[in-house]
Formats: sequence, structure tokens, C-alpha cells
Amino acid sequence: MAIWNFLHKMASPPHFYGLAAKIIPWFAVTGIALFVYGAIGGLFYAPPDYQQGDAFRIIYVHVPAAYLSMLAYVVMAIAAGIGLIWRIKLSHAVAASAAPLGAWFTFLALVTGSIWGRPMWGTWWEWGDPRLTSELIMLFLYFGYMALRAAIDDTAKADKASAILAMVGAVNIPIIHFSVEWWSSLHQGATLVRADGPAIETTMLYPLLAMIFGFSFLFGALLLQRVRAEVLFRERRSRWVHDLVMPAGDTQ
Amino acid sequence: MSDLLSGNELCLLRGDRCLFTDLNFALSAGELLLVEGINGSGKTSLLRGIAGMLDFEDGNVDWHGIAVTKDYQAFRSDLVWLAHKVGFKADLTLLENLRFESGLRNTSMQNLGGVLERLGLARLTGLPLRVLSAGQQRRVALARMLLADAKLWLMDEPFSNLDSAGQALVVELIAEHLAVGGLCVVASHQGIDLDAPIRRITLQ
Amino acid sequence: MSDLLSGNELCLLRGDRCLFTDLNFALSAGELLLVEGINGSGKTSLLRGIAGMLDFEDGNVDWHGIAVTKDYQAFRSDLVWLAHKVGFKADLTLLENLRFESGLRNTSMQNLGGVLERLGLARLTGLPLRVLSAGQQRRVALARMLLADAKLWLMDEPFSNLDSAGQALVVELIAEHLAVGGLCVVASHQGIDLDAPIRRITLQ
Amino acid sequence: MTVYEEQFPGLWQGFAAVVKRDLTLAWKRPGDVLNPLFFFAMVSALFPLAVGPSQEQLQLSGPGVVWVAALLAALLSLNSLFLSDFEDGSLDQLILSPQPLPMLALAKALAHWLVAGLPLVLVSPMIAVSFQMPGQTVEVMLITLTFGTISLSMLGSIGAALTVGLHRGTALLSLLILPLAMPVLIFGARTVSLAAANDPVAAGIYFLAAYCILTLTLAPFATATALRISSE
Amino acid sequence: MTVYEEQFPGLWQGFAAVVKRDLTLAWKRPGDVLNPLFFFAMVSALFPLAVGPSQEQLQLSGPGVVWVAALLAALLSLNSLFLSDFEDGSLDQLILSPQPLPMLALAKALAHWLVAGLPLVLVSPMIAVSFQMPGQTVEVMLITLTFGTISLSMLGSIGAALTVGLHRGTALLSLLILPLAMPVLIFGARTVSLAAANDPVAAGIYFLAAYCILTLTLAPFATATALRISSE
Ligand code: HEM
Ligand SMILES: Nc1ncnc2c1ncn2[C@@H]1O[C@H](COP(=O)(O)OP(=O)(O)OP(=O)(O)O)[C@@H](O)[C@H]1O
Ligand SMILES: Nc1ncnc2c1ncn2[C@@H]1O[C@H](COP(=O)(O)OP(=O)(O)OP(=O)(O)O)[C@@H](O)[C@H]1O
Ligand SMILES: [Mg+2]
Ligand SMILES: [Mg+2]
Repeated sequence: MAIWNFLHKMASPPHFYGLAAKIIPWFAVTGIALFVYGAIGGLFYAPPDYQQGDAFRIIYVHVPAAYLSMLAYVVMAIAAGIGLIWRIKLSHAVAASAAPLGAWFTFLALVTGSIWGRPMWGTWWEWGDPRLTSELIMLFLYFGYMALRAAIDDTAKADKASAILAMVGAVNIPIIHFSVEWWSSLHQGATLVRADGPAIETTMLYPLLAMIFGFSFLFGALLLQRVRAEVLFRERRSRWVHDLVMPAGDTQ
Repeated sequence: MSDLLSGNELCLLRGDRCLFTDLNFALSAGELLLVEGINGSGKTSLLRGIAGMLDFEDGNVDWHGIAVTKDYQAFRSDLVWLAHKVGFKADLTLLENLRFESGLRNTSMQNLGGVLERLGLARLTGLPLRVLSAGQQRRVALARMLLADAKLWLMDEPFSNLDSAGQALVVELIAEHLAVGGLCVVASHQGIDLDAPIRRITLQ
Repeated sequence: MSDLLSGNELCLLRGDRCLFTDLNFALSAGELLLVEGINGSGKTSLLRGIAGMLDFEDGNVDWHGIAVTKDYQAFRSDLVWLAHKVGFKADLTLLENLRFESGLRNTSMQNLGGVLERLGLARLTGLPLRVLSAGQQRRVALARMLLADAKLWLMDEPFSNLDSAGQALVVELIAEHLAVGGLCVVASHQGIDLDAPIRRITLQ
Repeated sequence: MTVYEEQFPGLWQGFAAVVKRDLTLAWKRPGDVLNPLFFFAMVSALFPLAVGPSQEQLQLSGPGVVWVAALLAALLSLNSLFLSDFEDGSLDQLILSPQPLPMLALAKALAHWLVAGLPLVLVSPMIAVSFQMPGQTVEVMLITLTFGTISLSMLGSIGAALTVGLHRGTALLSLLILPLAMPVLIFGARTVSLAAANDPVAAGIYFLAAYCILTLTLAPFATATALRISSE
Repeated sequence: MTVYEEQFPGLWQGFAAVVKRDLTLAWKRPGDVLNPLFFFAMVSALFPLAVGPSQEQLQLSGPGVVWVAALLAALLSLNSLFLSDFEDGSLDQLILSPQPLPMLALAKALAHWLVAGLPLVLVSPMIAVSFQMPGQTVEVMLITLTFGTISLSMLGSIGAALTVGLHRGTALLSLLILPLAMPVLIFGARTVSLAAANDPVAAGIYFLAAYCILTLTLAPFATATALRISSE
């Protein structure tokens, strides 16, 4: 029960609005610091790959973007599920805010992957490759999610309907991740997340990890900021927003 | 408590508008709730809310003292809903449509003949619903109501499109339903002349 | 002859049924024709026939003494039809729908404000028709009627779904229309209380 | 069919009102615009996916795929041309309006083309590129597609009017329209193929243009008559 | 989602009633059955026509064409799955009936498959022959198409339920369903191609079967929830 009350306090829009404002700077600063370290380390200090030369450096954008595209989807699906089952409106706001970010990361992963694929595989795109295809499918899932939301005027209804789609679409995530193992694919197998530890040299690894976590923190900051805006819009008719926008005494 | 159906502190929003807040009602067996109000005051919305097709912003509806959201399915098997739209397939015949209903609700078609006779539909059973007149289609919806054998009737403007004999018939049907301990919630622009106890809600 | 609208020896078949034969009526300026009859007796069909949307088996309808089939288009610009279905797009707003009507009929929107005010729609202009209540939608159909500035009004159950203020308003509107020399053909299950001359047809 | 004298000054006003209304509706339900577009893109994208991407095979089947996709996309959206008007009673009101019905029918068909046909024409170069079509072909494809889609919208309006009161499905509609649309498809695809092979294309383009003008003049009358019958 | 206890003996009776009603409706409007079938045949027939009939090219693209045609045909008919029920008010009555809604949703999807999917499977051998597909391939095609079309009907019912109150167009529906249907398409087409090349096909068939079972179990619940939301 205590947990329940705590959750409800957390999920109360005004409380969240204030709390998020305090968290965002920390996330942003950490994210930018990691990003700078990763970028410098990756672009200047990591040795060129013995096979790929300097072309491999695109990994420092590609892999974080690819991970984040999946992370954003997971965040979106879980938030949507929580919102649908326990009827927490804030949760829906989180899901709605995560979608465009996720779509951008997916787009970035597709573009960087395809740029990388040109020298590596001799083609920009390979239809029928499971990883590439499932990543593209995820982009379309994001589009579908956003289009469905846009098509419904009533926010509460849009929340619930799109939540179903987000949850159903989540089956795609394991497919993306395991596709390289299940089917023969052009794409790299898992290098980082493996049972026997990462298979990559540390001078390459640390900047990469820094980039991944930097991207994650930046995602967190952006997400919270978007949720704040979303909450403000949704609560536009409520007392607290009114007081916030037009402080007492400031009557028009 | 003998109240079978009750609404507590109901509040409903549509778009930006608040249709009503703090609405309360209680209804026991054999009683009728008449929902009145001008056009757009929220009668249809209230009925949809009671049926569970719209979420109330606040408050809850109880059936047998238990919130209907708790056991929505049990509630649904006790209610039947007469809407603006007939809710039948225009391309199926009257008989096919009613057969489907009885399959869905698992009720018998035994007294079908009597019901159709009474509603003046007996000669129309073979016609597709599409060709029936507006009033005849409403009568088919009434047939569903009678065959469903449900305790609670939700009726949205039951008199519309009916001729005067039809309107008298509806009053008669309601009276019989109340007499055997049924409940009615009726949204209507015209009063109902009944012996049974009538409770009223007026929305504005 | 001062009869503006007349039907001569009309006969109409639907499916196997003959709805009526040898039906005659004549109506001059400022008169109202009230079509009565039980459900399914053919009121709607008669109105559709007069409007030229259904072919009569026999007989013809004259407008200004000329069969309407001769100059159908001239007839159409003199008439406006209030049907069971509103005939507006659910996804467009009230204003957009009425603007379209005025483009189609080439009429001015000058008195739009007054019309909407009178029908109690003034606050709803920006809402898509879909979200309006049943009665509000009927009122929008009435707005079309008023804006059309047509001589002949064909009205199929104009009172349905309207609250009592709305029903009184319809009677008032009809009275005004007749007073300026308009004609009305009304199918209805309830009488109309008017000073103007009323002719009746009862179908069975 | 009635003969319409020139006594109605607002002849074009009703036309404009219908076009405007349908475009507004499309704007409010972007699905109607995106639908054929998306479908078009989909067919073109799914093909390589399912067939397997062999360079030269793609290049060969390019014009055919684009044309089949265009035809299907047009058919797909035609179904709803009069259906929603029929169901909500607007069709009755259109028929009873003082405007000549063929004019309104032309307006509906034109609005359909603007919403469903034109975007398709505009997006086709992108798809042509994805099929590695040679550059000079694209121009020919644009011209033929323009004429072709207009013809399809006009033909389709007849079929849609005939079937409006009958069914929900597009089956009958397709059955009615396809024989008439087939020449457009065949000439369209062949002309583009010819262009790809650097052969002369004038004959094909003339044919398509003539077909387009023919349908533009005749279809509205057929559609209007069909609408009157269907609404009985 | 509500948990449904086993207290309702007539659980299958409502199911049967819905299936029967939808089949009767399809019988009365044969367009609904013929529609996807006709569409399917059309795509397959138009292709050789538009692409130009080179023997080996046809043979190569056969499986792909059949699968794309099947997917499009299914999508095309899905739009109307709940639409007519929504518009005439039957959907409200279904939702308010004492039967568990997921059961009714399953019945609707099954009826859809019987009307739109099964005929397509049955007619596919004919089309396979017209594409000169080798004999042993046809069997594999039949099996994969069966699983595939069932999955499509189930997935489609979710999309149709989500979009029922929104638009007339299929655009949004396709956008929602396609990503989920893509694996079916890819696996289906690839498996048939493998069969044509005499390669092992078991993996593909297992995948399709698993996908089919997954959708059969989960989709009805998602559909039911979506229907409740859409009818608000
Ligand atoms: C358009 C083309 C591409 C797409 C859509 C794509 C997509 C993805 C995705 C979704 C992931 C995350 C997978 C997971 O975490 O489960 C990923 C990871 C990765 N990608 Fe790509 N990729 C593409 C091209 C490439 C190319 C050309 C290379 C290099 C040859 C490459 C190298 C990697 C590496 C090394 C990882 C990290 C693998 C791991 O540690 O799990 N990718 N890619
Ligand atoms: N999205 C929305 N935005 C604003 N108002 C809305 C919205 N949706 C519904 N409404 C309003 O809510 C009300 C719904 O009324 P409802 O249909 O319940 O009325 P009713 O009492 O049944 O009326 P009637 O007697 O005409 O049938 C209408 O006034 C309508 O305008
Ligand atoms: N194809 C058909 N076969 C047999 N009867 C038909 C056919 N088409 C229509 N009818 C009958 O024609 C009549 C049409 O009636 P209409 O709609 O004109 O009645 P109405 O007087 O307007 O009735 P209401 O008061 O109910 O609106 C109905 O009785 C209907 O059953
Ligand atoms: Mg109402
Ligand atoms: Mg009638």
C-alpha cells in the first residue's frame, strides 16, 4: 500500500513536473560529458580497425543510436502498458513523448548503418536481411503509433488505443535483437552483450560505452523535458497549471 | 439495501464540456428512471455511461450493490440497450437478425411468434431490414428487447419514429416489465403516463 | 389554377406491395399538407416520390401546373428536403457543412448568425457534426432548410429527436414559412397546431 | 438525361463547392490522401522484398510494378467515392440540389483525382528511382501516369455510382472498371517500357491523352444517371 | 482486460452465432467473398501483362507475386471487418452482449478468414500454375499461405478494431498492420522460393505456424480491448 501511495504521488502531474525540472540538468550534464569523452576517444584515440581502417568509427554513432532506438521502444511499450492497466495518465504522457525520440534514433541507426554498409557490404541496403528489415519495421511501428495518436482527437482515447499498438508491436524487439543469431545475416553478431563478455579491444570499448551511456542520459533528459511539456498541455485546464502560467496577482 | 441500480457522484466530460457532475440516482425493482433534458444535455451520454460504453470521469454505477466495473460481464447479461441506431444488419432479414440475437444471448425463440404479432411485424419476417420503414425498424429493435429477457432496460428515445399505436404499445411494454420487477432507464422528450413509481433526472 | 403543387392519381409500388393507388392532392401557396399513417404506410416513400427520388408507378406530380419530370431541375431549386438522415458530413464542422450548402444552392450566408442563434446552435459552430447529440444534428438540418430559401419544404418527421422547445420552434418556423406564401409537405405522427390551412392525407 | 440550358449562373459555384468540400474532408481525414499513396509505396516496396532483389530483374519489372500499383491504388480508393455520401444522406441532398448533377459528379471525380491520383503521380519518380529506372524514362512515366490516373478516376466514378447502393466490397466495382481500365494499364506500362528502351513513345501518349479526354466528357453524364438510379 | 470465469455455458454459442451471421452476410453480398479473390487473381494476372511475359522471370517472381497479392488482398478486405458493425450500431450491441468480447472478436476474425482468406488459399494453386511454379512447390505454398492468411486475419482484426471509429480509408490500418505482417510476407515468400530451389523449408513453416498460434491466442484480447476503446 505504501508503494502504491508513493507511486501515485510520483505520478501526480504537478509533483512530476517539479521533480523532472530538478533531474533534467543532471542528466543533461552527465550525458554531454560522456558524449564529449566518447567522441574524442572514439574519433582520435581509438586505433583504426585492422580490417576496416577508419570507416569503423561510425560505430560510435551507429551502435548507440541502434540501442537507443530499442530502448525508447521498450520505454514506450512499458509506459503504455502501465497506463492502460493501472490507468495512470502520466504514464501515457511518457509513452507519447518517447515515440518521436525513438523514431529519430531508429532513423539515425538506419542511416548510419546504411552508410557503413556501403563500404563493408558493398550495398546501401539489403532487402530480406532480418536485422535491417526488423529495424525498418520498428520505424514503421513508430510511425503507426504516432499516426494513430494524431488520428484521434480525444486524448484519453488516443492514449488507450495507441497503448495497445505499442504493446503488440513489442514482439518486434526480441526479433531485432536475436535476428542475427536465428537467421544468417550480413550484420555483425553481438559484440557487447554476450555471455562471455564483450569481444572488443578496450581502447575501442570505453569510448563506445561512453557514447552509449551518453546517448542514454541525453535521451533521458530530452524525454523528461518532452513529458513536462506534454503534461503541461494535458493539464491546461487545471488549477495548478493556471497558477503556474499566471502567478497569483497577475490577472489579465 | 434494496436498490438494484445506483449511480454515485457521477461526472462525465465530453470534449471540453462537463455534461454533469455529482449526479446521483438509485433505482429498485419495478421502478423507472426518466432522464429528461434539452437537446445536447447529455441523456444519451448518461445511458452509454451506465451501460459501460463511456467512462465516467468520476463516480461509479452499482448493480446489486457492486460496482459494475467489477463484474462487467454479469452486468451485461442483465441489461439490454435500445439505441438511436437499430444495431441490426440491413442486409439480413428480420428473422435472421433476431435469430442471431438469440444465439448471442443464448435465449429461446419460443415466444418469437407472439412478440412479432404484438409488434405488428409478423408479415415482415422475410424482408431484409433495409427495406423496412423507420418505424418498422424501431419495432424490430423493440423485439430484441422483449426476446432478450433482461432485467434492466436502457431505452434511448423509445418513442421516436413510432406511430401513436406504437407509442402506446411501448408504454404498455414498460408497464409490464416493471410489474414483473424489471427496471427501466428511459431518456425521452415526452412524459410517460404510468402507474409505476417514476424517478426523474433532469439534465441541463 | 392556383394550385402550386398537385399530385394526380399517384400509385406507388415497393417490392411486392402497393403502398397506395389513386392518391390525389393539391396545395396552393401558404398551405400545408400533412401526411399521416401508421408505421410502414408509405409516408416517407410518398415524400421521396414527390421529390423525384422514387418513380411512381402511375400518375404524376405537377409544380406550377407542369409535371415535375418535365423540368426537374427547376423544381429542385424550389424545394428543400428534411430527411431521416441529416445528410451532412460527420467529420466537417457545423459551419463547414452549412458553407458547403450555401455554395451548392448559391445562397447567401448573411442571416446565418440569426438562424444559428434561433436554433440554439450558435455555440456549436466549431464542433464536428459527429460529436453533436441526435437533437442537435436535427437542428443543423433545420438550419439548412432555413438558409436554402426554397418555396417548398418536404419534411419527414421534423419533430423526431427534438426537445419540446425544439418542437415548438419547428411549428413556429412552419407557420412563418406558410405566412410568406411557402408550401410544406410534412409526414408526422403527431398533429400540428397551426392557424394556416392544413390539408391531410392519411395512408393505410 | 435531361438537357441543361444555360440558365444557371452558379453552374461553377456548385462545382467549386463540391471540390472544396471534398478537399476539406480529405484534409480532415488525411488517411484518404495517404491511403493510395501509402499503398502505392507499399506495393512497390514489398515487391523487391518478396521477389528478391536482383538488379536487372527489378529494372525490367519497374514500369509494370509502378502501373499495377497505381491502378490498384486508384481502385482501392474509388470504393468510397460515393459511399459515405450515400450512407449519411448527403447524396440525396446532392441529387436534390438545384445544380446539374453531371457537374457535381465531375466535381466529385476531380476531387478524387486531386486527393488520390495527383499525389501518386508526384511520388512516382521516387519509386522509379528505387527501381533503378533510367532518367529519361521518368518524364514519360509522369505524363502517362497523369493521363492514366485522370481516366481511372473518371471511369471509376461511373462504377462507384453504379455500385453505391449495393455492396460494401470493391469486387463488383473492380469487375466493372477493370475491362475499361485495362487499355490504360497496358498502354501506360508499354509506353514506359518503350521509353526505357529508347523507342518512340508518341503513339502511346496520344492514345492515353485521347482516352483521358473521352472519359472527361462522357463519364460525368453516365455517373449522374447511375447515381439517380442507385439512390432510388 | 477482464478475467473470464467458466461460468457461461453458452461460450461457444455466441461464437457460433457470430460466425454464422457473418457467413450469411457474406452469402448475401457475394462481393465480400469475391472481392479479395478477384483482387488476388487480378494482381497475379496483371503482373505478367504489365511486366511482359519472360518465362524465367515469371518463374522467379512467382512466389513473391502470390504472397504480395495475398497480403494486399487481405489488407483490402480488413478495412470493413468492424466498420459496418460500427456504423449500424451492431458493434454496441455486440459489446453489450453477455458473451465475452474476446470470444466474439475471435469469431469475427475467423469468419473473416473463412470469407477472405480461405478462398484465396484454395485458388492459389491455379495462379501458381500460371506462373509455372514447379509441382512440389505448390504444396509448400498451400501450407504457408494457410498459416499466413490466418495470422493476417488475426493481426488485421487488431488494426481494424483500433481504427474503426476513425476513418474510412485503409491507410492507417495498413500502416498499423504492415509492420506486424512483414515477417509473414518475408518468411512466406522465402519459404516458397526455397521449396522451388529444393532447399529445406521446415524452419520457415515452423516459424509461420508459431506466428499463427501466437496471434490466435493473443490477438482476440487485444482486439476486444481495442473495440471497447473505439466505441467510447
Ligand atoms: C542499414 C543497415 C544497418 C542497420 C539497420 C543496423 C541495425 C542495427 C541494430 C538494430 C543494432 C542493435 C542490435 C542489438 O543491440 O540487438 C545494431 C548493432 C550493431 N551494428 Fe548495425 N545496422 C546496420 C548496418 C551495420 C553495419 C554495416 C555494420 C558494420 C559492419 C554494423 C555494425 C553493428 C555493430 C558492431 C553493432 C553492435 C552489435 C552488438 O554489440 O550487439 N551495422 N545495428
Ligand atoms: N468532443 C466534444 N466537444 C464538445 N462537446 C461535445 C463533444 N462530444 C460531445 N459533446 C457534447 O456533448 C453533448 C452530448 O449529448 P448527448 O448526445 O448525450 O445529448 P442528448 O441529451 O442525448 O441529446 P438529444 O436529446 O439531442 O439526443 C452534446 O451537447 C455535444 O455537443
Ligand atoms: N422490397 C420491398 N418489399 C416489400 N415491401 C417493401 C419493400 N420495400 C419497401 N417495402 C415496404 O414499403 C413500406 C415503406 O414505407 P415508408 O418508409 O414509406 O413508411 P413510412 O410511412 O415512412 O413509415 P414510418 O412511419 O415507419 O417512417 C414499408 O412498409 C416497407 O415494408
Ligand atoms: Mg440523445
Ligand atoms: Mg418514414
